[in-house]
Amino acid sequence: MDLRVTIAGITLNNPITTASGTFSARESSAFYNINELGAMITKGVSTIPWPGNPTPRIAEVYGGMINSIGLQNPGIDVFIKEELPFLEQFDTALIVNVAGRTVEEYCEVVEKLNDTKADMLEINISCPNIKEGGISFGTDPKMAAEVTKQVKTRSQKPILMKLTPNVGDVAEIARAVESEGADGISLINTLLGMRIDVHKKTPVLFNRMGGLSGPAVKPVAVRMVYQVRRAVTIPIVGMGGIMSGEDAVEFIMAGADAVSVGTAALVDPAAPVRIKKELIEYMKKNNFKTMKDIRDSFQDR
Amino acid sequence: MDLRVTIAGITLNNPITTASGTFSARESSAFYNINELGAMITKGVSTIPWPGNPTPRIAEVYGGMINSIGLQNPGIDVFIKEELPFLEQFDTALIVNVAGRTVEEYCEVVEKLNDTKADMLEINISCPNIKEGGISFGTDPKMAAEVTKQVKTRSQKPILMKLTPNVGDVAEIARAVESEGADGISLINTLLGMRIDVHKKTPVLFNRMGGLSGPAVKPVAVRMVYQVRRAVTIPIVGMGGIMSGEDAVEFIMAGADAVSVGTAALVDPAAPVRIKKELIEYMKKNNFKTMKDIRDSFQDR
Amino acid sequence: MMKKILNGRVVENIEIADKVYRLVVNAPEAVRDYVPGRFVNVYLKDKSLLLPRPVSISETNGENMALIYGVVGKGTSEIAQYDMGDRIRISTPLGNGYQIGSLLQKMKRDHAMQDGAKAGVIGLVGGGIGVPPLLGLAKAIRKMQREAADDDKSNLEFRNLKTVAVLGFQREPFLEEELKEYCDEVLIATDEGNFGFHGNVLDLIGQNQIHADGYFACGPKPMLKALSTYCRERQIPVQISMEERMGCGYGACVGCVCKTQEKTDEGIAVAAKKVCKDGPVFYGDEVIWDEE
Amino acid sequence: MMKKILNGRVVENIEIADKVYRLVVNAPEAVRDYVPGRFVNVYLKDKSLLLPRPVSISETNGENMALIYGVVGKGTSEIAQYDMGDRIRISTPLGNGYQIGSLLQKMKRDHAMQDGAKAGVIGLVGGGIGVPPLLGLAKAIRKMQREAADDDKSNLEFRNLKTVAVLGFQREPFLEEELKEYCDEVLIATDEGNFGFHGNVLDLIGQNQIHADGYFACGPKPMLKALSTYCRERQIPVQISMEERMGCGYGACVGCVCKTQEKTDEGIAVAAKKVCKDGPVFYGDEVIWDEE
Ligand SMILES: Cc1cc2nc3c(=O)[nH]c(=O)nc-3n(C[C@H](O)[C@H](O)[C@H](O)COP(=O)(O)OP(=O)(O)OC[C@H]3O[C@@H](n4cnc5c(N)ncnc54)[C@H](O)[C@@H]3O)c2cc1C
Ligand SMILES: Cc1cc2nc3c(=O)[nH]c(=O)nc-3n(C[C@H](O)[C@H](O)[C@H](O)COP(=O)(O)OP(=O)(O)OC[C@H]3O[C@@H](n4cnc5c(N)ncnc54)[C@H](O)[C@@H]3O)c2cc1C
Ligand SMILES: Cc1cc2nc3c(=O)[nH]c(=O)nc-3n(C[C@H](O)[C@H](O)[C@H](O)COP(=O)(O)O)c2cc1C
Ligand SMILES: Cc1cc2nc3c(=O)[nH]c(=O)nc-3n(C[C@H](O)[C@H](O)[C@H](O)COP(=O)(O)O)c2cc1C
Ligand code: FES
Ligand code: FES
Repeated sequence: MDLRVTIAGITLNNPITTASGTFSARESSAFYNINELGAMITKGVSTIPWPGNPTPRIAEVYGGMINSIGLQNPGIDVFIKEELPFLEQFDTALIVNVAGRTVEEYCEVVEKLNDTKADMLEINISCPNIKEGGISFGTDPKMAAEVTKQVKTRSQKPILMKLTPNVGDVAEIARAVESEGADGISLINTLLGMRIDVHKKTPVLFNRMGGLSGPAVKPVAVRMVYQVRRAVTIPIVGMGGIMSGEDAVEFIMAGADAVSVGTAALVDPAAPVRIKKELIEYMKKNNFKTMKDIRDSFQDR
Repeated sequence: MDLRVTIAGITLNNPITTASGTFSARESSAFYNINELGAMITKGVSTIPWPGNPTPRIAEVYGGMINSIGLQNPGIDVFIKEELPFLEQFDTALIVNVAGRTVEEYCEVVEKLNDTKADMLEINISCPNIKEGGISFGTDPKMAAEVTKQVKTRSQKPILMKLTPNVGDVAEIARAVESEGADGISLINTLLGMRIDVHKKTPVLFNRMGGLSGPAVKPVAVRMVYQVRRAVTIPIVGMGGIMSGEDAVEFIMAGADAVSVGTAALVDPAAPVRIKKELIEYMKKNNFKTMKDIRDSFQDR
Repeated sequence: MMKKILNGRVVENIEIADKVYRLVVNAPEAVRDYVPGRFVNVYLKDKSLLLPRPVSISETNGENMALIYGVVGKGTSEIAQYDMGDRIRISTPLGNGYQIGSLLQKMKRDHAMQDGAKAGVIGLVGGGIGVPPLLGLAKAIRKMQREAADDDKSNLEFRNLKTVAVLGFQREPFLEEELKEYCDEVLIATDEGNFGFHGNVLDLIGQNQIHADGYFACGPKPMLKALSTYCRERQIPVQISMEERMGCGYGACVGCVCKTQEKTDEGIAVAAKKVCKDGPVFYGDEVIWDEE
Repeated sequence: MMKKILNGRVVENIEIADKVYRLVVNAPEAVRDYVPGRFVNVYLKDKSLLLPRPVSISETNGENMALIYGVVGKGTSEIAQYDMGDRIRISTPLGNGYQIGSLLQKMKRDHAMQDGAKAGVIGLVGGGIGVPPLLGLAKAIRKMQREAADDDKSNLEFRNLKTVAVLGFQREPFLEEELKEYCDEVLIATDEGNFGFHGNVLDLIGQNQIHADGYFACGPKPMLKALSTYCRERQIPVQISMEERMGCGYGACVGCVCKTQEKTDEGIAVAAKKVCKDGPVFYGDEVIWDEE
């Protein structure tokens, strides 16, 4: 059986990656062997340290959760100095997620990553939890294209553009970033959601709204991967509510080349490797040898 | 305790209504006393009979369901002749949901309802399951405004515009329909979703995509009600995943004047009256006498 | 008529064939409304699975109902876990069952029993997990036969009926013994040929020259379609129990439709009927099959 | 160090006060890593509730751990349903517990026990559902005292320690008897005044002139804040166990932060530390409270 997939020239040992913001190499490695992953995708990193939002930052909802972390991170310099050496010890691809409030901020981070061993970058133009930048780049095709164009000029690494589901027509955004040279697309980031505590009579999150993730969003994610697959030809990293190997298969049939496991890793810290095992079981049962076999078996209506 | 709410001049005995498409007076009345409802909202009705989409039309997903009914209905003439007399026997408000593929179709249906005992109309510009009309009116502020304007000219009944969550900025659509004289807004309709059967290797729904509803969508619905409440002053009928009295309270705190119970009625046929009972219990526990008391108790962050 | 969701008690839940279980539920309130071919909604405990699972009632006695189900997915896997004494949330019986009287009327009108003395043959055709409701149906027909035998004047036709069950399975038959108690003949076909006739039920019907004058059937769509075609060609009435993916199961969501045609004064009326409420039992020639 | 999610067995699950339960779980693997103040994640069965519930370990023996929890919402209601013999999914212990040695060092450095002969006083301050972890802590301190008594040379300070538990409840105390076994004194305050002192723990500390030389605390944020202020004013070291809404509970999601300050060579470094991983126990003067 051959689980390998190639995305923008980078070959991953298998299609299972960790969704940005739900993985920390230090902590996750306490639960499983990181080398089992197809790729690590790290928490968003910005030019300077960001403090994130006040707490509560987490609200649980039916079949999911809402977060308003606000991209707390130590900034690219500390990241390169203190986190990268730890990440480089693993024998698995490294995709660094990049956050910014302006096009220039994205570019600064991206440039600083040129001289590192990162294999690929994932540009988050879809965070619903920061005031400037983030999601506003991801909801406007022109701005999404502009970020892509500038980042591509300044980066020597392949670039995945991470799209938001909070749009009317995700295919339009996908075409926009493809036309400016994005090497791939990852989606979905979180859906904007809110929960009110009827006992405390106030929004659960300090920030009121936050990003919805988990199995609750899977049908929206699968639909968007399906739509984007039919709109562009570049590779897709699909995510949103993947909890099992069969969920991963659903995304691959919809058109994803690789998948990311996010909220599942909060529900079960070893989820990424369990999902990989379940994917292998599914392939055995169906006599599939490669990822392509899964994709080819899909019969659209 | 006074559960009454007034929407566009129509006073409902309580804020609990049935979401369009999940209620049939004949069938639902086998499970509970219809007079307990604040209002009945009926399945969408169009100018001529619509056959709906091929089956499967229903897919179950984590904490929700996806439907692609496609607005199967007998047409407005049969509706007026055969359904209305049955509906009129109940001592509860009647809100007729209207479907159309063109502005003119909406208007024709609306005009035919002028001479009936319907108390209010709900104009569905948000159905994701039909090719023309439906959702396309609901995703473009200009078209949403145009439908509102025309319908308002031709109807003698108060009009609720039913909005789709499949947009980047729902407040913009809400302002557009308010500016053209909508008497109220109801939201959310379903989120576009998809499920693939990994055993059959094909989309579950014949139509491939359909509308996601149920508790999975509640955080998105609450967020949109909250956003729309802050964008317009007309009344709001809130819905999306309401399963319990406390869920209803969440919508009321977010800004809804009344609520609709949809998917819950598939999960528990008597859900609307159970939810009303739970709402009353919540009010007792919190010493609330009116719906306004609930709203006023909300402390925004 | 008021309907209800109620808590039944599990009396028994045992595997009677590979991945096929017989669940007996104590629910007197729900048993009262039983007609062969009706079904109940089973509401699950797993909160990720919201929609009820429709399962046909296989048979009842005064207090209990038996549901026979195949374990195919998460919902039926949950049901298979239920233990004696556990609560199970079910609806009172839903849908329209088989209409024995109506089929007999059609048989008479058609070609079979013009001569009261001639024995009519009813075929009960079941495929796999469609077999269970035929048990309650066979019992009901037998009961009518007995009552007709006791009462010399009425229901002449019941006394002269013969019932033949034709059952198809993939490889492992079940309910054969039970059906033998109530049917005059029980024939078995298996796809793999390891038991009884090697082939499908239609082949078996042809091979054995069953020549029934009317049929009741329940099973997978391709079987129902083939049988309906067979019957239409021979002008034999057939009632089939349709299966469709359901939402509510009680007629509110219009999720479970089946395209039908009906002769009316103005020609042929095409409709999309609700399987859960207008069915699940339809006449074979009512159903429009072309979409399959 | 590898961490794990494992299945424990419920040994006991009984209500010890109104809506407060004591759950004993047999999970030898998880007991090994116990340090007073650490917690476990409890993973629920209800599939609508995905996130684990963090619960402090109250005490352990070689095989079992006791969790004492208040029933406040759906998750803890589910846990309250568990019966003897049931499986419960928990993580191995998480977070950093109380550091007894470190507090004693600070006490020595500060003002208490310069003279080895003088008895130092440790205050254990608990509020409501924050009381349970103090039990394991009191046991650990007592054990150290015993060991110090046996070994004349080392750990002089342990022999001269006195422990006073100051516990606040809304109206119904629990764990009082258990703590009396391990503490030299146990004082109770209730908000409603129906038991012990009428008022909060801070008032009780003032009233009784406790004058402890160091504190360990666990309870609601306002209590922790008030105690931290009290201690800062008096330059007494205090370790507090913070509570924050958690996502993962093991340091991956950055959901559960607490603003902290630390003196470094370059001035004061402000950080947002993870309660689940860097805590839940912090020194009171590390925490920045202004946001409350
Ligand atoms: C009127 C009616 C009567 C039925 N009676 C019986 C019976 O007596 N015994 C029995 O074993 N089964 C019966 N079924 C089918 C039964 O409802 C499904 O097998 C069951 O719902 C599957 O649930 P699951 O969660 O285990 O499978 P899922 O995980 O939901 O799906 C497993 C597979 O079953 C199919 N499936 C799921 N739900 C349905 C559905 N509602 N209808 C048809 N296919 C479905 C899916 O396509 C999928 O391939 C009946 C169905 C209907 C509509
Ligand atoms: C490190 C740590 C140790 C803890 N130790 C204990 C303990 O030993 N005994 C005990 O009874 N409780 C303890 N808690 C609190 C416990 O985790 C919550 O009471 C529990 O998660 C509530 O779950 P629920 O589903 O019953 O309530 P929910 O339905 O989730 O919520 C009920 C109420 O509890 C609050 N709440 C929910 N989750 C949390 C959370 N993770 N932290 C704080 N508040 C929350 C909500 O604001 C809500 O008002 C601890 C919390 C932390 C962070
Ligand atoms: C706690 C949390 C933090 C996240 N942080 C980031 C982030 O820093 N950058 C980013 O691009 N996406 C972030 N995401 C989004 C996830 O990477 C992912 O796109 C989303 O959660 C959907 O996948 P899931 O349902 O499997 O979680 C975060 C999600 C969660 C739950
Ligand atoms: C089976 C089904 C049919 C529906 N049909 C209609 C319809 O005809 N017109 C309409 O405006 N909305 C329709 N809806 C949308 C619901 O009215 C409601 O907006 C949506 O389901 C969200 O609420 P819920 O989560 O409580 O179901 C339908 C929903 C379902 C599940
Ligand atoms: S399943 Fe809802 S109408 Fe039949
Ligand atoms: S709860 Fe996830 S980092 Fe603490």
